[in-house]
Amino acid sequence: MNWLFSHNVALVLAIPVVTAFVLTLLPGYRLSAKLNVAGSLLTFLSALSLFVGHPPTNPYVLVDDLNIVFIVLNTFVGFTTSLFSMSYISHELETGRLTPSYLRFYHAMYQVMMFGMNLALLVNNIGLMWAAIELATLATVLMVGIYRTHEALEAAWKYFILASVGIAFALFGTILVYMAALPVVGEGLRAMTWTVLLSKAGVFEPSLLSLAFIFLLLGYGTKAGLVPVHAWLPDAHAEGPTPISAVLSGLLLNVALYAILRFKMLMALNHAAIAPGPLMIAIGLMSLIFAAFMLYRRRDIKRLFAYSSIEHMGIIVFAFGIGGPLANFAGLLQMTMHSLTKSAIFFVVGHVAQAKGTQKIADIQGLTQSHPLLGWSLVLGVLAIAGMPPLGIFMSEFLLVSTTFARAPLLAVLLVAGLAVAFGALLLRLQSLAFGAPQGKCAPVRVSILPIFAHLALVAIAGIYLSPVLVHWFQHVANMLG
Amino acid sequence: MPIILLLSGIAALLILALLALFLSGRSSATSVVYGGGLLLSLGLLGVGAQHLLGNTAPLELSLPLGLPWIGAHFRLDALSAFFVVIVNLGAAVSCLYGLGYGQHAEDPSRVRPFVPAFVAGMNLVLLAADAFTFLLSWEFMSLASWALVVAAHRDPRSLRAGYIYALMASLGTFALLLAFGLLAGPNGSYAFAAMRAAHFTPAVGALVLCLVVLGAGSKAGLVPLHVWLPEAHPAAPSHVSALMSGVMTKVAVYAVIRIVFDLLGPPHWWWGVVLLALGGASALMGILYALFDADQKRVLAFSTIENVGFIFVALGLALAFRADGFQAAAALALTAALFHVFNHSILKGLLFFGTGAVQHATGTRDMERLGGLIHRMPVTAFCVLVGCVGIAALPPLNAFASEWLTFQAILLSPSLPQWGLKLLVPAVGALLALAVTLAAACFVRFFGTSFLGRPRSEAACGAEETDVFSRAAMLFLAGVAVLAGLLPGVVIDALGPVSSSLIGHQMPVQTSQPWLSIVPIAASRSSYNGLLVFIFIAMSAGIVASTIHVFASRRVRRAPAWDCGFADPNPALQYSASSFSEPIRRVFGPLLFLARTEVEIPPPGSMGPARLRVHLEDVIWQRLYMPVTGLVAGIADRLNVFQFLTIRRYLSLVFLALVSLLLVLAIWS
Amino acid sequence: MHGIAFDVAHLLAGCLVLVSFLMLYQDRLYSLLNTYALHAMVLFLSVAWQAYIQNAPHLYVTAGIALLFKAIIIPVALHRMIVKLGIHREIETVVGTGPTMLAGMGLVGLSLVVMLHAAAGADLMAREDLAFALSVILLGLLIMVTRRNAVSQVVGFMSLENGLILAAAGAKGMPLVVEMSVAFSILIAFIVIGIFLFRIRERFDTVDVQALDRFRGERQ
Amino acid sequence: MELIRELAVQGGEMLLVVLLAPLVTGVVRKLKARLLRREGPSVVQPYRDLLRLMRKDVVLADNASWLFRTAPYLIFATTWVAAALVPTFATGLMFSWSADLIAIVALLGSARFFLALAGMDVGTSFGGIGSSREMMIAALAEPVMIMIVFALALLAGSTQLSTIAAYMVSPAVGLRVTLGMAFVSLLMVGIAETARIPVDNPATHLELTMVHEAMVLEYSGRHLAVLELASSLKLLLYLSLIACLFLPWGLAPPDASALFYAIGVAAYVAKILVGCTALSVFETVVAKMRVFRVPTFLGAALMLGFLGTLLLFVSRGF
Repeated sequence: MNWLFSHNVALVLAIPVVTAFVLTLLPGYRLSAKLNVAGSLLTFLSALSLFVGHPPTNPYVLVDDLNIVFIVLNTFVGFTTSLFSMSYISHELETGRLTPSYLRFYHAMYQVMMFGMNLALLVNNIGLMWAAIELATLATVLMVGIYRTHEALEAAWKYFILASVGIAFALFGTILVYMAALPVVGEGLRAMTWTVLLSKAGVFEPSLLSLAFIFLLLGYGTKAGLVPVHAWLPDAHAEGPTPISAVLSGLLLNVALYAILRFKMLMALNHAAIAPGPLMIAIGLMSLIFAAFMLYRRRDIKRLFAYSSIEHMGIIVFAFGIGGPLANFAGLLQMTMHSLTKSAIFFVVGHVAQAKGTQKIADIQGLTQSHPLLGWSLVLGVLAIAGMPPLGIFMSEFLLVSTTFARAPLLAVLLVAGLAVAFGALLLRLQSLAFGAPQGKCAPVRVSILPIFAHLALVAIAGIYLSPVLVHWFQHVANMLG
Repeated sequence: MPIILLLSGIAALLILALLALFLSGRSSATSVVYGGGLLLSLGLLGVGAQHLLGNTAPLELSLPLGLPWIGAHFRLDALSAFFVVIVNLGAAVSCLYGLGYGQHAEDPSRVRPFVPAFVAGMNLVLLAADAFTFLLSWEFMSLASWALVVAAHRDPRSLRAGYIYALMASLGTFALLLAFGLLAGPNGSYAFAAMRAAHFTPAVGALVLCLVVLGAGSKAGLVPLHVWLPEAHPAAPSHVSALMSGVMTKVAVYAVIRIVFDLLGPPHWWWGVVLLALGGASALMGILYALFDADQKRVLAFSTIENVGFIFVALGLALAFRADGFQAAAALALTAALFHVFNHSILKGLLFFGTGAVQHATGTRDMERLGGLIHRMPVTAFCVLVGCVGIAALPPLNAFASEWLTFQAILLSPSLPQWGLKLLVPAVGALLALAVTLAAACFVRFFGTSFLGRPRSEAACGAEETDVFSRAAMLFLAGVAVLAGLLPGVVIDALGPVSSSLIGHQMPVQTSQPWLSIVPIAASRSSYNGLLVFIFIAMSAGIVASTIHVFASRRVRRAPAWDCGFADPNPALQYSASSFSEPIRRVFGPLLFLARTEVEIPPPGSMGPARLRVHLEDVIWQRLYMPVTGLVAGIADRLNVFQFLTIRRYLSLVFLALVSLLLVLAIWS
Repeated sequence: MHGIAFDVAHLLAGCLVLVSFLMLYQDRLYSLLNTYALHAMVLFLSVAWQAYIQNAPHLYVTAGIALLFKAIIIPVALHRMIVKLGIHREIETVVGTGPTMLAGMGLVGLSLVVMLHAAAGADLMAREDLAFALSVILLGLLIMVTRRNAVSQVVGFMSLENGLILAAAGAKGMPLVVEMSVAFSILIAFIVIGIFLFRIRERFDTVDVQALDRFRGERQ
Repeated sequence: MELIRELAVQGGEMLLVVLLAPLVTGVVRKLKARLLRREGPSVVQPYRDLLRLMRKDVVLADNASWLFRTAPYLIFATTWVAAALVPTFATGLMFSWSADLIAIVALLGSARFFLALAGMDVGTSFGGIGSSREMMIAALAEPVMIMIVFALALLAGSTQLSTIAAYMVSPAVGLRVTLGMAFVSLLMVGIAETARIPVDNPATHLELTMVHEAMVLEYSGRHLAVLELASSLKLLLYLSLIACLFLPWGLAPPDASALFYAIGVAAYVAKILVGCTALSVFETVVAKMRVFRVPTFLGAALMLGFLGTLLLFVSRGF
């Protein structure tokens, strides 16, 4: 048992790698899909064991309240998504959109991506974190292009180019942080070790740190899909396979945000440096309002929800920008709820697209009648993402709006305006998707109910009751974020 | 203990909703759901009434739900107890009606699960004692009712109604959310108790008042926030329309009272002005809209707006009196408002049930295609007649008593020191009088065109009397309306605890008055006795009728109508709903609706028909709402370009962002 | 000694910026590639010099990568690709070279302003290095933005990345520099291969990224 | 004993008004005829008409409903109760407090409501015309009434007619502009409500501008009789309302001796006769106006009432 607790971090990282290797060797997609699920499940279990106990912080890995929540969420959604992708992929094979050889590649890449994200969340070194995030990004790039249609390749290409620029910015930011730390901490690895940086951040060269933060915000912000560096996100979500869209929205954005948060904590400690809050507030509001208006003219269902992801990233960044225990709590909660809800929505949407044979919103109507299960879970999911009670996001938005209004009324008004506009668009599309007389092709599909319902149930419970353990973590992290 | 009972009842309602989900498709579902709903809401009604009449101290309860570090607080005091009674009375009767009507509502499986959920949501709003629980239940209530509005999902009109409704509802919720954010302060003391303890600057108070009027007013249907109401209420099945129109609007009134009278502390006199102005405008505009509409349910929805306006006027008076320290007058006005809340919930339920029965019998809600139903559906006709007399505020029925009290309160206004109020209140009083008589005209039109005269369509000819459950529900409500009209003192005394808990003063006990008459201030000043008036009318009518029948003739001959000699065989020739409202349209139309009438008279000698066209324009929708939608659409179109840029352009965006941030940095340091 | 070391480093970094300007000026693919090779050479020199003065042997690896991979392999590969794809030689620059140069000036000025008082604390050499690196990065981005042709955009990206390596090398005793340069080389390889892999020549009859838009979703 | 006396007085009052009502109609008709140099029917003609109508059969339209048959009695009863609640020859009658001025107005409202419904019951175009116009006029007249009530209640501090009348005779009330304005607007409302010239013409059936008569067009026999009686009761009610509000002299105080009651009755009859004369003179000299001029007519009344109230504020300086 103790062995487990001293090695579970290693397990969380090792299991995906091993699975990836095996998957590359393994022919036959059924088995590999099952193995994919098994690997993700094992990763999730070992991540759970982190709650009970984990190895002490060392220069390479770090487990604290901030990332433990992320890592567990990450592995959980990874697991449910692998479940979903099992049924999804089999359907893709039947329709011949994918060939088994691609599937082998797909599953391997899935594990590589999971490894990259877990690594990014766990490492104690900003350089390694950078490398890990890039690894995850490249893996997703390859998977986005997997259909090899014109649109898919174009989306992948765009993603690739923009992401590379983001990578470059992030790296430059990292170098700048190192330079800022250099005089204080001294040369070598220590100057890149997170915990060390955190302990000394107060006396870093402030203006260098400010410059670094700008590059990091833009660099990692590209991954997080913040306006104006969001451009890759909608197409990548729309053209890639749906499990990848779910993972992108549910996980990769969170990991990028995690990186931004880490560096915000540094900035918060250094009072002479430029205040990160206003920047994040501005970018967050911009993303929120821009995405809210973009929702209205969407004709592709997956692109629609991709934009809603941008909108929520905006809200979250805004929340952390506002800062303070309440807003940070709201931001963390919103982050968790969003990744659960949005991935559930993408599960549903994937099945819907398979059932209707199209992603065009105009061709999909009356789902609650033609596919009651899918239709009503879509209704539930969209209401959840639009912040309707009694679902989780309502609580976070309640906290965020009320606390913002008490502190900066004008910002709160803008926030509310954005939320209202987004709600209008989402509801408009929801009604046309879920209600009305069904039309077009209505093929039955094997719905993988478990992941959808697991996510929605969690969201529904969280809206009414948050377990004190979770609350304690969130509050602690909220105070860490300052 | 009672509060635990209430909460468990609400939980049971939610379970019932889930049960309805699983039962959907079974034949027994309707009876199970509505029967269960009936019993549960009766239980809740009993508990609430017991607490209200028992006049016991407020009960508190907090559960480890909702916001983690605050928990979910629940509180049952006189105010919430009174509204619990209102809500569950309406809910119980609606369920009774639903037992019959529920079967032949289209697609009942989309209605059943949400009715108990809706009722549960409304009850939760009344019990909630912290901002989060309140808003959660508030929005849940809106959500459930939205689902009920779009139940007839194949009809694009009901989808449109649902869209507008949900949009306005969430806007209202946001407004309330902001208000609570202001009340809770930056460190988030969301419990109502904390808000009561806090003190607010006048600016904060003013802002909160405006936000509450925006939030709860839009739910209650105050002009100009009413646009969703006439769309949404008719779209739902009739027993739900009754709930939405008769009960949910009252929950909104509850929200206003709770926040403005309870949480916000001592008021300023001009707060009253806001409510008075909005209420007066709603009363007049609402009833005028109703007069010019031919759809039965829309007429009822608009008349709801009128009554809500009435209630808000009374509330505004109460605020003004309270601000100037006239506690007795404030108690009178508040009691009038609450009494009217009760009356309107009863009457509006009754009328919506009636239209539901008519719609089921004839398949239409269009008055121009109805007529003569009094012969085919006597019971329904009688109940609806009672409802019409009541809602037109005619003695001796109940709504007259409450409006009479309101006028008594208005007559006390000259003692107010502020000149603004001195001049405003009489004007509002005249406005209300106008609204009341217009309401009488409106419901003469309503009843006259749909139940009297000759049938205007085949469907109206073949109408059948509705089922026994619906009849029972309507007869019950009619009975309650008559009783409350004859013995208003009982209701007023029941309302005593509410006003004393909110204002610290209550009206004199009425049931101890001689002959059970009601005396708001002093017998020398004014008094009214519905019971005696009713007895006199009954007696004198009886005496006259019997004497004539005994001493003079009692013979009756049937003959075709005389009509000054023009016997017109064609029912289309009788006065239609639109022609009935023509004189009033002539008076108010051009001013408030930009009404234009075009008359085409064919040239002499040609046999072509003459045509008369009337154009009414909903000024509020055109001038207030269309611009906003246009704006959103315009911005969406402009921004949509960003979906179609080339990679290079996106890179330029990144580049610009970077450069501008660097500039910021350069300037900052 | 130190003075000389500083001057040389300064000189080399300055040269890098100069070469970036040269690239900005080029409007033919071949000459752009050649200039890029020169850029890589200068990078090689400055990294090597940093390795020498910081006596950090691992930086020689980075320098070697710069020399071999960037100065030789990539340009050659791109050469062949251009031939293969038979891209016409002209670069469609979006705006004329004149304004581009002016913008470049502005960017260099901006980066100097930002960096010089930003890094007031850091030691002199690192500061200069960072200033030049930042300007190289900005210029690279400017090249990407002002070129329509995918290959020239790739070249721009590579020059941007050279700036990164310059900064990394300039950071005293920075770990992982080698790994980063390797990672970036892989990244660039990916991009270059990507142009092959996606067979842009076959799929889209030109590598002009504008042509890609025809297949962007929501248009049809 | 006391109770019985009170009951007797109250009952006597009710009888008095119902007996006096046809006479008023008769007197007005006679006077108008004489003013037009016609002989005119005798003063008691209305009584004869009523008795004749009562003895005739009722001819019901084929599709007339139960509402059509019960409405006349309801209308009559409501009007009668309303009239009985207005102090005629004595204040503080037994049940006078069971409804104040607002309630009395509202009672007339219910009567009108049922009359309008009855007009629509048979489903003829004339009935519809009558009802819709009646409701329109009423809608405009009601606010005026409320303004008058407002002004009086402000002065007397009560809406109770007996109290107001007592206040009016008391020295507290001087000659006020407000009272004058209220008086005029009350006259105008009364004319509109009782369907007299220039708002409506009670003497004709065959005019497209008729209002009241159009509603009762389908009625015959005893129903018509009751309705006629009700309308003349309404006329009497307004006359006695004006009398008790603006010339309340000679009203017997509560539980006064028989002598006082006798004086009261005499004074009352005298006032009514004066009112009749004034009305008939007025009706002879003015011409009937188009129906759609009525709003302006009543709007003027409303302005007067409102102005009166405002002036009251100024003069009393609340």
